[in-house]
Amino acid sequence: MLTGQKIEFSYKDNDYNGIFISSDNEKTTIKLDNGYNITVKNEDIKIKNVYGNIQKNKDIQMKNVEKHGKNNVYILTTGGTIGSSIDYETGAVKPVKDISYLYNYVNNIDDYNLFHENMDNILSENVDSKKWINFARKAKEKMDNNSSIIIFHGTDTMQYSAAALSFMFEDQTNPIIFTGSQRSSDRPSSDAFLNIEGSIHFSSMDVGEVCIAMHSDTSDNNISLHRGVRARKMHTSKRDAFRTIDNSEIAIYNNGKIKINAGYKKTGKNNILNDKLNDNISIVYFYPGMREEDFYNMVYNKYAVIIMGTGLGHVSENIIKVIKKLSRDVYFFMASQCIYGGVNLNVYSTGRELLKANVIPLYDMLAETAMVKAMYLSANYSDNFVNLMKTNLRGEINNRILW
Amino acid sequence: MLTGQKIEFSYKDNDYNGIFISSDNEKTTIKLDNGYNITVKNEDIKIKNVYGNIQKNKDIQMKNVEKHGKNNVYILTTGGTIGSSIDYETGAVKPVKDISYLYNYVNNIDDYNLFHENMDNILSENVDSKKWINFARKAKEKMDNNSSIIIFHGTDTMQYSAAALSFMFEDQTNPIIFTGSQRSSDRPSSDAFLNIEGSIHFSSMDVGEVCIAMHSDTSDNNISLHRGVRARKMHTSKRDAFRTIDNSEIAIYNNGKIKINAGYKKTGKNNILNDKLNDNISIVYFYPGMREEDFYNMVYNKYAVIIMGTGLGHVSENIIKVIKKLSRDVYFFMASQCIYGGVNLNVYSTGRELLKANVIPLYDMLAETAMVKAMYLSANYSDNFVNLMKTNLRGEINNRILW
Amino acid sequence: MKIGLEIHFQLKGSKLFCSCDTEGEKTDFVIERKMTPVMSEMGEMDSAVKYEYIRNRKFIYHTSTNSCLVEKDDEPPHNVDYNALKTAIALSMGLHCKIVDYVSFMRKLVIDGSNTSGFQRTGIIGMNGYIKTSKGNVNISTITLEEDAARKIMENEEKAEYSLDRLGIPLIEISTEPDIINQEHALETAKAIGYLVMSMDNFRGEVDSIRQDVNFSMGYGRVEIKGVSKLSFIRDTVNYEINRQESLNEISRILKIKGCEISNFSDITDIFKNTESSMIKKAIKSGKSVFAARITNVNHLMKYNNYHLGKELADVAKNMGIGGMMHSDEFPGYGISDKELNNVYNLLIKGENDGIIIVLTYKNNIDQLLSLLRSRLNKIINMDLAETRAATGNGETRYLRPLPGKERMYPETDVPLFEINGNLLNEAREIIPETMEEVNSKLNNEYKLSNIESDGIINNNLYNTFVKLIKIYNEPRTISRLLLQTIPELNKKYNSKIGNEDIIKILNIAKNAGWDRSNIEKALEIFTVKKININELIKMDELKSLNDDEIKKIIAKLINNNSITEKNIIPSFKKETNSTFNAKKVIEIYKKLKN
Amino acid sequence: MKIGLEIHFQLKGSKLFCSCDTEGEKTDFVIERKMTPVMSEMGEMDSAVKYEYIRNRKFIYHTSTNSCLVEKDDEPPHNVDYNALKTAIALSMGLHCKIVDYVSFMRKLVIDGSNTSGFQRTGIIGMNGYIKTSKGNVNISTITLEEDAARKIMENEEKAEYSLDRLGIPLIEISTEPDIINQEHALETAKAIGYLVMSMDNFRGEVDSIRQDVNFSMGYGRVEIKGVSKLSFIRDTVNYEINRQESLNEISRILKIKGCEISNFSDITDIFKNTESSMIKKAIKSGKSVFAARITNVNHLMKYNNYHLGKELADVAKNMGIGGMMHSDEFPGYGISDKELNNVYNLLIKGENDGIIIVLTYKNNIDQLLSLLRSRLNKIINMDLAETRAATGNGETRYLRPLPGKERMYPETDVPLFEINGNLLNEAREIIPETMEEVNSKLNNEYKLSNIESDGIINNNLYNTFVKLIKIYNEPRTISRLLLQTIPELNKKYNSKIGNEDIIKILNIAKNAGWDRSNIEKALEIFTVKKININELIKMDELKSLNDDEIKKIIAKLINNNSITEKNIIPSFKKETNSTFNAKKVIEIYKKLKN
Repeated sequence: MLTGQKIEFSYKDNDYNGIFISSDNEKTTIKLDNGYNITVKNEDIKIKNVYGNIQKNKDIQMKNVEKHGKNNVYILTTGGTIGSSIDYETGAVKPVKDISYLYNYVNNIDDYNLFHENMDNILSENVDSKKWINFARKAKEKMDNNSSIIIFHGTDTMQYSAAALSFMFEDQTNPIIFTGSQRSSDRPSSDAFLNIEGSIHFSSMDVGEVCIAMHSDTSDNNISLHRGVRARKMHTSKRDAFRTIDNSEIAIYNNGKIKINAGYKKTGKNNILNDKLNDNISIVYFYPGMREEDFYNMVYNKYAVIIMGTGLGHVSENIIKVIKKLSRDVYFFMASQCIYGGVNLNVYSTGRELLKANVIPLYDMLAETAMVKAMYLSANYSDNFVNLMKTNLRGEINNRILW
Repeated sequence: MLTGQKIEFSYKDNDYNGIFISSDNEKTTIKLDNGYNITVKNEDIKIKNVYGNIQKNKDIQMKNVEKHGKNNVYILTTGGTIGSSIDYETGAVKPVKDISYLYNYVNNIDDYNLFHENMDNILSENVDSKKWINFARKAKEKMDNNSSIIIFHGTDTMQYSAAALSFMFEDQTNPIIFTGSQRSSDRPSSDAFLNIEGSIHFSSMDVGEVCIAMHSDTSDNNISLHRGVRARKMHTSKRDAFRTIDNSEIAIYNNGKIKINAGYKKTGKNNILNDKLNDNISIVYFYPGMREEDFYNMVYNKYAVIIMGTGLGHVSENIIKVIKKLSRDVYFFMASQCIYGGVNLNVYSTGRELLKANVIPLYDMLAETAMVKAMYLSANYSDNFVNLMKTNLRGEINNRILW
Repeated sequence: MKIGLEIHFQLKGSKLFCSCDTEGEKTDFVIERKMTPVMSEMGEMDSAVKYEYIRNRKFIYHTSTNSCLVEKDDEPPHNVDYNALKTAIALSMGLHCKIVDYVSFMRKLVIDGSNTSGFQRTGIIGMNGYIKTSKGNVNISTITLEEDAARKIMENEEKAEYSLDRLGIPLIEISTEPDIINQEHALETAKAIGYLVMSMDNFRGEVDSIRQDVNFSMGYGRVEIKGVSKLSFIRDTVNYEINRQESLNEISRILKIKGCEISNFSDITDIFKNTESSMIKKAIKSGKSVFAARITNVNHLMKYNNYHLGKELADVAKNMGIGGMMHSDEFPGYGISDKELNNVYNLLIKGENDGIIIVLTYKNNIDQLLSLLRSRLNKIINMDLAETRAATGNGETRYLRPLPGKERMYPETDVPLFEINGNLLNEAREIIPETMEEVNSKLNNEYKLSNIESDGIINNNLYNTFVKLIKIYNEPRTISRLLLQTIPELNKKYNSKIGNEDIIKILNIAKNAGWDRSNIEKALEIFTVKKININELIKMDELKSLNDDEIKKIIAKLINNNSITEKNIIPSFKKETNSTFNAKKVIEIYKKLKN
Repeated sequence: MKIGLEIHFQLKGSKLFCSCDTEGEKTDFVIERKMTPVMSEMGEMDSAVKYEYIRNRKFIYHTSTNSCLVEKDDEPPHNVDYNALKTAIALSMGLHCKIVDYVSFMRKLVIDGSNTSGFQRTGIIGMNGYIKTSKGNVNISTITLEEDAARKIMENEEKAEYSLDRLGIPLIEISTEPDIINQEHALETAKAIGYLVMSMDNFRGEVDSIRQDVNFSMGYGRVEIKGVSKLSFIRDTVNYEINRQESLNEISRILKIKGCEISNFSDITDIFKNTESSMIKKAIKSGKSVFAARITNVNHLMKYNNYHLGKELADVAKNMGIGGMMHSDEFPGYGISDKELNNVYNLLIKGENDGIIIVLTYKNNIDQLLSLLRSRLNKIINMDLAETRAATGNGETRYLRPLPGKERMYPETDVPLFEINGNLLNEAREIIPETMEEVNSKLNNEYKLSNIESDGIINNNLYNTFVKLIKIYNEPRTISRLLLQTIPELNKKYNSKIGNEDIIKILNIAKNAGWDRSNIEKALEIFTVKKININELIKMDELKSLNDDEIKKIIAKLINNNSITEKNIIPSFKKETNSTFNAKKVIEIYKKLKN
């Protein structure tokens, strides 16, 4: 049987009609006429009749979006919850092909020319440096054509992707805004709609940065514009999962209006893209009792390693010994598993030992951002690698932590 | 020369008196008569005279603490910022030997009999399972003598230690309260004093749990009592670095009074200590682009691994393949790098694949707590390991996340 | 005539997809949400959904002590509650259904804000059962387990406010086939099912815990009437619906012959520039316009005798948030002057048999309204009356929205398939509810209660309580009297509500202290009046039970003074003390002392 | 007589141990802290620290736009600010000091709440320098770089409030040896050092940016007088101190002969049960008691002629938060009746030569007070007057606390040792400040200014600005006039404050547009009055500079009409236009057109 075929079957002595959905060795799922799916053991069910014609969902072509606004916005979908929609029969998820429905829900939408392209359909945990390069190149192409960029992206690794593009673009003519959703866009309560509305409005700003736009809180009111290199997903499931760590959001969108909260880099005159990335960088999370050999195994063949140490940036004595042995071949950087606040290796003897072992403290740079930055710098500026790692390039290092 | 010897020396043609502090191949540090230290190059300085008598700091013996209260409190110092004091000359840090000075600063101190013992003098990043066992045995000994326990501990890994003791004690007759400080106790602004005051008051509660007591905010007003298995250091340097994740603190102390905020386990009739721990457990922080071989190297020889996945608990496809290969020999558990919120492997296909690969989701258990729990359960309850990992034993799993 | 019922009832304990309790109180935190209509893959939007979206309301949710991130739609659902599932299976068994092998939950789109997710989770547990009635078996098509919606606190044009306390409470829905033959039969069936339902141990039993929907058909399409709150309204509602459909049938016949069309709406605001009608004045002031359309041949069909076509059309407007549609059968009225009316009629070229409707609304609503009115009028003329209607508070019904299609339903992928294994089936078998007949016979034969008593227990849904209390204090007549008389009287007298748990505690004390019925009643009254801790009761003089020594003392005194026999020892003993005592013990001790 | 000076001055730019700006505004966030006295390892507590602790005050800190977690003592200090360090080195060089090879910062305990950490960070930069004066070189013992304290907003018995805006501003402290021989010499030395200080480019130059401490000794121990705010007060303060110490010397001589003891305090509250003294009434009402003690042989030494022993003792009480100590030289007074006074005197057995002190305070303070009074009286009798005193606002001084020992200072381990390398030394050499003589000679010889002008520039600390402006607009006399006349006059006239950056911008415009002095003055006035954007100035008619074409047109007209020569072209040209013009250009064009 094929998904969508009409069937007649009996289950425990009663006869039913339905549509075949799926089956495996043990069980079969059928949609009944009343819309409900039931799943039953194969031994309990007897298929009596199968109708040949398959009810196939049409793949609807992208509508020709009317262009009436003055601001060009290119929406690139890459997958993730926001860019996908459920198959109402099987429950399977597939990419959204038609975003024209957006028009109905966005304030002042007439100011914008929306374009749309399905770049990819990938769960964000599978995004890697090759994908980042693709996204960046596509963004450059569209910015060169004077469009702002909105990238629909899974929220899981959005902060990594946004940081990657932040570093790769040394200058940019338009904002690049990542957005996503924590509740899928096939449900009426999805946060996607307001996130998109906010992103479209943010896209008309003169922000020459790569940002993340997501809910500010759990209500459908405000959308925050986060600097990509300082944002972090801080909740697994809430709408306001993203937070700017140790700083203010750049801006807040509410009901058609944007309020600026912090300084930002203005758009530049050219799009300068350095699209090389070095994959051989890793993050290691220190924990008490970590064994030397385990740490060694994790890091010995890496170009650079971001250590998420405890507190102000510490690891145990035995690990420092390993670092000392390896630090001629591997660059070690220190971030903190505390997430908030800066590392400081001057305060405790462990920190001073780490400095002696050539570990480089990154102040309040997020570990995830640090990894991406190391991937970028080691591929493009290996001569001045350590120095640039310590230098604030895209707002990834706060000079001052205010709260 | 020895530290503390008086010297006469000349520096760039001028003569000075001072006390010798230290020197290495390049430079010498001297305390001048005006109290200032100066550090100069060896080539610039000429020692003219050294007096034989060393000004040695006496090691003051612990004062006999008067016992006038009705509540016995045993303070165990293990090291860390709180249990140490600076050597006012050299700047070196050594353990506090006399805590009688506490008496001057604690409200209602007459209600308590304070005892004190220097158990250890270790930076908390060097604490490991052997230390945890020592701490627990000592705590049991003192609780058996009807004392509440306060453990002075470095803040860096306090959450791990508190979680370890939480699990090791299946029942306890008294509260065990970890406390520490973010600013060292040798400065007038230290948070230590109020943290200790709060801890002493909390110690008279009927809480049969292992807790952490630290500042609630940056002002010197409130001290929070956190459940050990749900607390996390969320800031590298602030006084209120510790947070109860996804729940309320158990109680708040303010100016002699305690306000209960959440339910807790009451003290029991016996101290039941299971003091075996399995060291072969690790935490792995997933990041996009993580290589199979790196992941393999990190985990192949472990008894169990806590993965800090993205979002609801995800890793990339290639890592799932490695997990599938290894999951007959290694237990894999999933926590989230988001810190807040629960993992849920039912929502996305990646999660469902992980379930198929025998990865066990831990809902909102903190990764750090999960590691310690696995160390405890695998050493004591290996028969029912996975089941107990998923079961709430000490409040480490919230059934409900409220905000 | 075909009637089917859908009976919904709440379970207490834990919510269906999280660990929150079903009971809780309001907290201060409030969240605000919007709902966005989600189109099907065919690019079509459910018209019910469309209505809500046109209203574009905000939804305010008040959190409660029994809500967590799941109710806030800020966390995926947890696994289905085991107890609720067990109850649903047991009930399915009690109604002779086939139990599914796996529960697959579905999402049913709901966009009125009553679900924070925008859908209701629901899954089939049992299919193809039946319930016996005096008119034969009524077949049960499905029994589903679903989550209840949020409780509406208030609503207006701009927003609706809900409390999250009710959202997620387990709800079992029992749907019958349209096998019910008339109003009386519907009532009987509802009662029989209701009895089974109420006898489930974890039936919630609060106000509104049972809600009925009625499916009705007399040949003109299926009408689904939502939310018939009381059993007695089932009859009224069906009667109302029969009258309505018969009347529409007459209208249909007339209009089929004469023809009927709605003209385009004309903006007639200018006519009312200086109107005396306060309603129209107010609307114009708030930026609305006045529109009128002509409907041919409906004069005296809009509202005249048994004809109510006007209401059928007004309901459409009302669902769009457009209140107060006026029509020519009501004119003159609403403060509209004859001159104004003439102007309108002239402008619209109203013929003698034509009707006029006037609405007050914003310009951008009017096209939508016209298309909905035309489609509704068309359906009426063709007597295709299938639709979803709402039961009103007075036994009537009103148009709500088209019948939902199965497109409204798609799989809830966040909740994994749950296999109903042998273990669970066995546990469910333990709690299959008994039918009214079975219970009746037990009360009469096993517990020796009178018919009046057993009817009382059954009708007041007290059988479960009765069985529970009997296990503590094995005096069926005493328990029956407590449940049917003492407690209701006390509750009425002191405006109190004695909980089952309190009764259980008092009966436990009574058993240990050897109290008789009057002691128990005394204890209940003291407890009700003084609101003291139950454990204090036993210390009160009036209720203190005499110990053996005290009993001995009194008996010794009685023996000395009087001619006490085994027969009069108890009344004599009673005169000597205010405290309670165990009569058996008294006799026992009397015998001992006597000898 | 030996006098030494400690001169502190603030630098602008970045704070010393974080990246906050030295300038900022108040924000709403407030934090509350306590300070806990930290005992030295010897178990002893500094008595200054003890005073503060007895007061047990709360400290409230108002955050500012220029404060971060470092100021809140919620983050370790960052590395030392490079610019501040460079300035400190340059100044050390200017004062002929030996520069240390490495800067090691120390923590100096301060417990009055003015530092959130409870200590001030300070490190030696230079040692053993000197400054030339008319009385020979005054040696500089050390030059340190430290962080400024928080700014006190208010204080009372319970709390002190501070703003964090000033905390952490770099402060350079220059300490001289006690080589200064008298008041005038002190003033001269302070002026000479101050001149060097003020001429540093990043000298902050706000109110209170320079503060002086005076170390004074006339043989009775070193007195450290904190916070002499104005130069002129140095003289007054030293004079006051000489008088004070001489007077105490006489008292000492008397008491050494006669003997002097303070009795225990007696609680004499009962005597004042019905007192008319509102001060005492109020104190008793607030829970305080009245205490009195007898001091032998101090009658007419407490406050009589030049004797002020009473103030010396009252200062001790004041520092404990006990205000209003009364003594017998003041009686009768304070509304105390003769009867009450007699009762007190009788109770304390006051002899004729004895004095009585009365204090109003809480019981638990009195032992502490007595011990401090005894120790102070003892020191006075033995003429050991070494102590820390505060300069008051009127040239007097008052007792503050004992001199701090070096135990108050221990290493700041959070700040790593900073090596002063050749690079930094070279950079510092570039900005070594010039002495007043050097500057004077440059102004006279290089820039050809009059003595009056150069004095004006020097005395008003305008040399740096002058040099900066000259580089833009190379007309020394014009710049001198702007700085000494035009701008002060404008500021006074319009109550404005024209910033250096504005002047620079205007001069840049002037240079490009070829403005002369009067144009510049016009521009400054317009800018001051209209507060417009500086770039708008050039567009104003009054200031618009004529372009070549416009100049040509006017000259052509002039040539046609008049007998214009190269000499009178400019005045004639001026009559023809309101706009400004470049005179050179006019002549140039005139020449071209003429030929």
